[in-house]
Amino acid sequence: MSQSLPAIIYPVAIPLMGAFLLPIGARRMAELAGLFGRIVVLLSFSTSLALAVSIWTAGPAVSAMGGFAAPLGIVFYADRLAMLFLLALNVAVFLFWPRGQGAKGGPCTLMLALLAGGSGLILSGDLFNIFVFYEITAVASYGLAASGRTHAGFAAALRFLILGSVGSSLMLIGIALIYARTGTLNLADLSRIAPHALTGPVGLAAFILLLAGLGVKAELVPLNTWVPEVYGAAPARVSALLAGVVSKLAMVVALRFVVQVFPGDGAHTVLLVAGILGVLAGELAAWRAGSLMETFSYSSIAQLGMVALAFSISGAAGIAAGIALALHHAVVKPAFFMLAARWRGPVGGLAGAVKDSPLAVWLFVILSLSIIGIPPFPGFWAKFLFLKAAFAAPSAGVWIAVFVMLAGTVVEAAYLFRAVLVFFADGERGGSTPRFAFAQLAPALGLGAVLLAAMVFIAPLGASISGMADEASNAAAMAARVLDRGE
Amino acid sequence: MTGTLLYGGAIGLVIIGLYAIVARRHLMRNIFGLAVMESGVNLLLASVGYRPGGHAPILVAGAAPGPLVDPIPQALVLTAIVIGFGVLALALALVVRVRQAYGTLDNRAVARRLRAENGEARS
Amino acid sequence: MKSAGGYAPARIRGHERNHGKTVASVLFLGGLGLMLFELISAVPFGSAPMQVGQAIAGEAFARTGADNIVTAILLGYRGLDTLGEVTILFTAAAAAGMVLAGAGRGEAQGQEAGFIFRTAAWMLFPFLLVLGAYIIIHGHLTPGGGFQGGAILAAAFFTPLLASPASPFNHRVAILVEGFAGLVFVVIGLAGLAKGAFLTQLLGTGTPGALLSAGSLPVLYVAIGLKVGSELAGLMARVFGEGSARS
Amino acid sequence: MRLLADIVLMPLIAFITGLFLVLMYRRVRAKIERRVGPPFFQPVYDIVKLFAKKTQISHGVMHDLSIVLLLGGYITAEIFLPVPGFKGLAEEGDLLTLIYIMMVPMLGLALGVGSCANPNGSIGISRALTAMLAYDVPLAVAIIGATMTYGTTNLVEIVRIQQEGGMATWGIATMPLLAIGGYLAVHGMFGKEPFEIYIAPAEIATGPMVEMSGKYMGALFIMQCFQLYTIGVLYVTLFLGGGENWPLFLIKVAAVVFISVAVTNVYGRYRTDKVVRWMWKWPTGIALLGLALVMAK
Amino acid sequence: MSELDFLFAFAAVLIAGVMCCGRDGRAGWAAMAVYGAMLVAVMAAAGKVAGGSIPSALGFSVLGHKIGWRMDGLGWFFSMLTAGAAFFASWYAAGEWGRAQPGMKTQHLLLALNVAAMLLLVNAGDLLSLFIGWELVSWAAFAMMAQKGGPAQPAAMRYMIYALAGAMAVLAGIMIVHAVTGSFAYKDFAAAFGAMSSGMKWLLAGLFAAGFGVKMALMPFHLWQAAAYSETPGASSAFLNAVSARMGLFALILVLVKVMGLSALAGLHVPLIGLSAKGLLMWIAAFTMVIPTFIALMQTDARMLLTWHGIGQGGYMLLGVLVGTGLGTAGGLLHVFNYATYQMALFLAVTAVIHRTGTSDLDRLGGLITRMPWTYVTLLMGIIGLAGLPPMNGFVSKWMIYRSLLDSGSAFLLIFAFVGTLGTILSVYKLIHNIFLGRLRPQHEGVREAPWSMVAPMLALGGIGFVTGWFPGLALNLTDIAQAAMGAPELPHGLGGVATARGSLNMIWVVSILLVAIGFGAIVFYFLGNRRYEVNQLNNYAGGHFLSPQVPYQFSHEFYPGLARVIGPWYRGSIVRAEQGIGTLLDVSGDLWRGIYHLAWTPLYLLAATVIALGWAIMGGM
Repeated sequence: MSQSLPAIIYPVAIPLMGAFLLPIGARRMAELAGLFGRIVVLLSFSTSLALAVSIWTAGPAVSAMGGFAAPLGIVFYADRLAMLFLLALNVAVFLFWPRGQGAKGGPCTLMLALLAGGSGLILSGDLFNIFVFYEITAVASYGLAASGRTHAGFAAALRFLILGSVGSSLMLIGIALIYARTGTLNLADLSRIAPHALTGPVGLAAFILLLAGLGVKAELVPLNTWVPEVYGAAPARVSALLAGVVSKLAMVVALRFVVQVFPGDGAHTVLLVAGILGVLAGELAAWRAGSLMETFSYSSIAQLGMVALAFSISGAAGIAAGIALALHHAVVKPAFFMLAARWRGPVGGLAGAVKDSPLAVWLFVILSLSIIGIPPFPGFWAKFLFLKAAFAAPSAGVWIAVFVMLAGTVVEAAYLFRAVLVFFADGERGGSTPRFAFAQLAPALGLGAVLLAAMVFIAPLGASISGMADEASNAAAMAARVLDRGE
Repeated sequence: MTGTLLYGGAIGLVIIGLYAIVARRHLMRNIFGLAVMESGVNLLLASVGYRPGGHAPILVAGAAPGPLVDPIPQALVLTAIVIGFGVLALALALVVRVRQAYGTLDNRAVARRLRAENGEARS
Repeated sequence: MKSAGGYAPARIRGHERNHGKTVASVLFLGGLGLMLFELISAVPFGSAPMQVGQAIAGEAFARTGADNIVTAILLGYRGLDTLGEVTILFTAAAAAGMVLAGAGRGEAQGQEAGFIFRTAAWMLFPFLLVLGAYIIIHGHLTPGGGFQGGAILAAAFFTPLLASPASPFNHRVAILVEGFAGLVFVVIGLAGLAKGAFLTQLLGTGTPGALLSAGSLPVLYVAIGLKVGSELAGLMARVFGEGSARS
Repeated sequence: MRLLADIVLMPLIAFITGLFLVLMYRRVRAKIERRVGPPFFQPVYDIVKLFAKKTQISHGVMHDLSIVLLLGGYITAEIFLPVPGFKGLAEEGDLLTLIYIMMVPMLGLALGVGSCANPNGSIGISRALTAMLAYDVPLAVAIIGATMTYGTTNLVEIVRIQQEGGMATWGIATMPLLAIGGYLAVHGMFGKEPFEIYIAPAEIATGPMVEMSGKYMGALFIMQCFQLYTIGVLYVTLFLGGGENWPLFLIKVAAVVFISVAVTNVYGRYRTDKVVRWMWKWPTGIALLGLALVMAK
Repeated sequence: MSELDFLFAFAAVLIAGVMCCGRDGRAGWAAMAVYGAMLVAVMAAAGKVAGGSIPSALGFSVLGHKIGWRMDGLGWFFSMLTAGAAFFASWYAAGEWGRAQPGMKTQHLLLALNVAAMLLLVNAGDLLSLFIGWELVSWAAFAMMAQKGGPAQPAAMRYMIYALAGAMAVLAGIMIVHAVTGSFAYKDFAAAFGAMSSGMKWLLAGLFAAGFGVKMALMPFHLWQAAAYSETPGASSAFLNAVSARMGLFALILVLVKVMGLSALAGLHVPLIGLSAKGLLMWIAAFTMVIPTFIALMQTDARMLLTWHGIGQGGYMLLGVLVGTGLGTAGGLLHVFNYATYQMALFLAVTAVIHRTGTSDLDRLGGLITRMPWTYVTLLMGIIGLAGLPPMNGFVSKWMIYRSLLDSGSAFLLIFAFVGTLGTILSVYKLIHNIFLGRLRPQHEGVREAPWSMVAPMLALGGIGFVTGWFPGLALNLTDIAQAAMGAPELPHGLGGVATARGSLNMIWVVSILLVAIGFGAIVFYFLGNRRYEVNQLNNYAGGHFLSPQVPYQFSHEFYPGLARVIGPWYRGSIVRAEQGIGTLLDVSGDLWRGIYHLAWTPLYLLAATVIALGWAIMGGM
């Protein structure tokens, strides 16, 4: 059962209008830009919430743009998975709205553009349209990376741009290949044609090219060399947003491609290899990282490697695990980044931080315990789902994946608690570590509260995630919803 | 013959562009490489829609002059070109700022300065 | 190292080029080229299945009334792509503006162009305007459209700047036009909601071949043309570093 | 009632036999050194003289308690050691218990010497414990081998098994290698010449006995009697078929001690690590070989 | 609200209580009272748990899996141990020692957390709650070890890495079981284990043995325990030593013995050497008995010596349990109980010495018997128990383990056990000699006996050791309950000990006769001969050598020189080097990966990756 919901365009349209209007307003009242931006985000969030409620009740929404039926025009397809990440994006953008000196016109416009691009990316059901929205997100994130206006920010943004553009061009070649083979761009249509057109090496090559494009934002191994530079140079709020949510969107889009267009196990193997390399690279590099910020950059690579591993397991269980891991990382990592923003410099210099800012240190401990996966915390249940999915369909690759993931967790626990022990070390020169103003700590504390709430309501959360995963893994049903609308 | 020419040419452009990005250390050459690469990709995308003996997809007062070429790739190419342009403009702006900040456009030196500034202690 | 030419590229110590890297990149690129060629030629040239393309070519005129099917696709069937594309341009412009804001005078003021170019610039201005406007307005009939026309408009505004860098370029107006044009596009799209879905074509399809055919498509194209024109002009002016002080 | 008699008589018999063994030991040594040797009651005279000394120097409560622990330990050991006619408590505690009870006096002595705060004493005890580690390994192998063949650790049962078939079923007959390895270990336990490093008068002024004088020294003499008797009887019980009747039993115990004494007088003194290396090479090797044979069956 | 819920309630109330008002003086005594109440509650539950098990209200279902807690005999036994150990630790900490400590509130809190975590672990109802309890115990122990800062932190970090690696192995094992049987209940796992392929059995047995073995510091994973446990503050480290390492044993017993069954393990054969999985584990236990004991011999710090012995004694327990006969299992479990009593007494005594003299370095102590007699008595009773000599309870459980090894005909394992015991005797004598015997150091002249609040718990523990040594039947009744729950064969035993056809032990007679004999010895010694004349400790005869009161020389450094010369070369520390090898491997590969992110120009790697992937795809790599 699905519904036609034209209003599904609002999450994209509202921020877009806001983005267009903001520069006009910003010229006269610079500080108003921040406020106006937040109002637009709130508006977008509330509409998305309303849409989500209707989708939760009445099933996935399909909306053909311009009234042109599915295979011809562009279609928006929103199921519960898409709405979940849409809401997460809205919350993250609101939570990490630029503050202080960065809140002039430029970054706010880019933030709204990012929100519009991200929403479009997650909702769109058309291959080229996904590319366009992906490009919007990419350009917005290049701009935001440079929004710190520091020398390092510009250099990092430029290198990020070049890497991203190369990825995008490869993706475009991939789309050209797919269009050459199938003649259509609609995902649902593709999922019907793919079994006999895209199963050969050409299909797999197309997927690899697509993944090369998406991989840049989704921080897959060979493509994420920009991560430490950009997260180090960009303002912490931007890094939190990029690492926390935007990378997940790219991963979910990759999931859409895998589920709908490339269900063969060639694509799953590619994701598996990328995931394994990601976890390895992330954990080992983080082990040798100098400052906290660098550690978390590598750690986010590792976590996304784990999400890729989860998605590489075909079937609903793998997707459920992937969603759980992605959602958990989206809550924990931004908080880590906000903490790392204040605790810059090598970890050694933070001895005795527990005396200066006990709240921040205890939050750090709770977040570390959850990301490692200690039972009462939601992180454990995410890993639990992954292991359950992995062992349900054991193959040689999956065994390696499980080993790498578990070994990665041990390394992760090692470097996180190496830092915790430094915090608790009785630094004789107390008061030397930077203190936290409440405003800086507020988003991190908010995310911590969300984590604890998730810990308490783990049962209903788990049920809804697995429901989402079943719905998202059924390619044939999706195609039927989109194509056989009978208009 | 024209097919190999077109496809070969498009992919040649992509390769040249990539070579400029990958093998050269001067940032401006990298950005030019980017532009060349994107043009190559666009050419590839456009040439996918070719039909032997097809006419341009412009109707004359509603009537098609003959078998039409596939119009969709052309639409896609138009969008891709503008996207390429937007990214290029941003790249140029960033290059100007990097040039002012570091006084050089050698990406190796920029990378080293960037790492130093990011405060990554070489642990 | 300061050369008079403003942005002359600083000398890169090219001599100690990393030969290992060059060989590696050449090898990989050769491999990539061969593989891509083999992949793309899996579908022989010209015989790609024109499944959706054929369907659209057949019914485009009937449904949108636009002679130029590419415009029908651009603004009708795949209108959202175009909106996305315009947003990218807008975002890139905003980002560039932010990046370059406060870049200050930077290098020396570009010196005056030659006498012939200076006088010709002002003469060209009206012709470029007319040509740009024509291409935008006839977007749905003849090849071309909002983007191509907008580029010409931008050139129209930018050539006098090239001729005499000192001449003022009013950024505020550019941003104003940019914002409102974008807004028009989105508002028309939302208006379409009333008739079914986002970006449905309004104002019927009109008489085939006439200037006012294809309903709301030309309006959209005018909006795009203005937006692209103002954005490109503002962007190039800013990159050129001339009028950035006042933006 | 029978048990009360055993508890009183067995230590007494052990003490008296021990005196004879000490006398025999000193007489044999004298004969080998071509001198007459002490009179018959010399061991008794020594003990009485030491107890009658006027000044009994003590180094603290633990010094006294160690002597008490020493005597108590050996008396308990005797009660668990079946001899012809007297069964004592052998049924209640088996061979393993006996071995560990024999370690109690050794620990008591060590604590006493330690509390004398004399470094020579401490060095002596350190060497004594190292020597114990050395000879206990082959002893353990021998005992394990023996219990494996007999199938039980109940000493009374072991004696009965060995006496069933006369000489042929003696431990030494059924397990020659284990018996030899065991004997070499037992020789180390006696603490005489080649393995006497922990008394070494020249280097550490008689080691543990350096602070012992008067009745402390007397108690050590008594310990020596008990020690010779207990070890001899243990070996006899395990490998020489135990005592059918008293005269034969005494002859066997005397034989065991005699051979060891005879060998002792010929050797000088091994260094501590030499003791350990020798003990862990030859006796352990032989015993392990024997054990392998036993396990093979 | 079953007894188990009372137990959990007590633990929770305690944590809350210490959290809010842990600062004032009386908190220590209040904590002690609560632990006492817990102990009583557990003892009261003995009747109910003997037959079946006590369900608990605590339990929730998440992601479709029901998680619950249940106390059976085995859980009851280990809960009793935990409560008892916590009682004595808090009694010790409540006194003057606690007041002298800097962060006492945190210590009380961490002790309470550890107890709560252990209760959750030992009363787990299914594999998932077992894992949850397991993780909580590891992290609570980590917090307890790292609280003192300074050298404790690297030791705690090393522990955490080992513990987490073990936990991950356990998690993998649990998930494999879930994949095969579809549920986490023990009985499903037990039922399905028989039908599994031998490869799968080996994998599961290996994962669980390794995972739980890490906590028990079995041979290859033993490097972390000595440093970690000795760096913890006094009372908590006594608690950790007595009980925390035994959680590993509990889990091993639960999974390997109770669920998988020893017969199944015996069925699995190592291809080359004719050893079965059970045999392999027994040999690991044997090596864990001997090698750590001889490492302990060479230690110069009292706490390190004792913790190394803790690892060694773990080997005895596991060996006893693995023998599988009624006698062996009872011996193993009794050894757990005995070990807890004497190890805790020893550690509290050493802490008292540290409290008074400030150091636990054996080369800087000596002659304290004159200053701290009661601590000496406790240490004496402790080392007699640790060495396994008759009057104390240590001897009973060791005798039972030897007896069971003899019955099962494994002679060479018995030789290892004997050598382990001999090594223990040597090293415990070194401990008591270097601290209490020998010459008193000048700086320790003013040392006074430890305060009564510290001596009382020590003596009580020593007393328990003596009483259960004299009447082992009391302790054997406790282990019977655990044995029944474990499914091991029943052991007929009287109050005095065990009477089997092939050799019996009646400790009542043995200890009584020993006491009578000592009485007789005392009569002989005190009444025959003249009165004793006590001399100052330093007035010694040295045969005219260097010795004089002005030049005190305590023979303590390198206490067994002869032995050291023989076994010295064996201490190559090959396992330590293996551990360091893994460490450097991690660092090198870390630098390698980090290097990639520090390259000047990275698109080349993107290109390379894409080309390789395309090549693989085109080569038909479906």
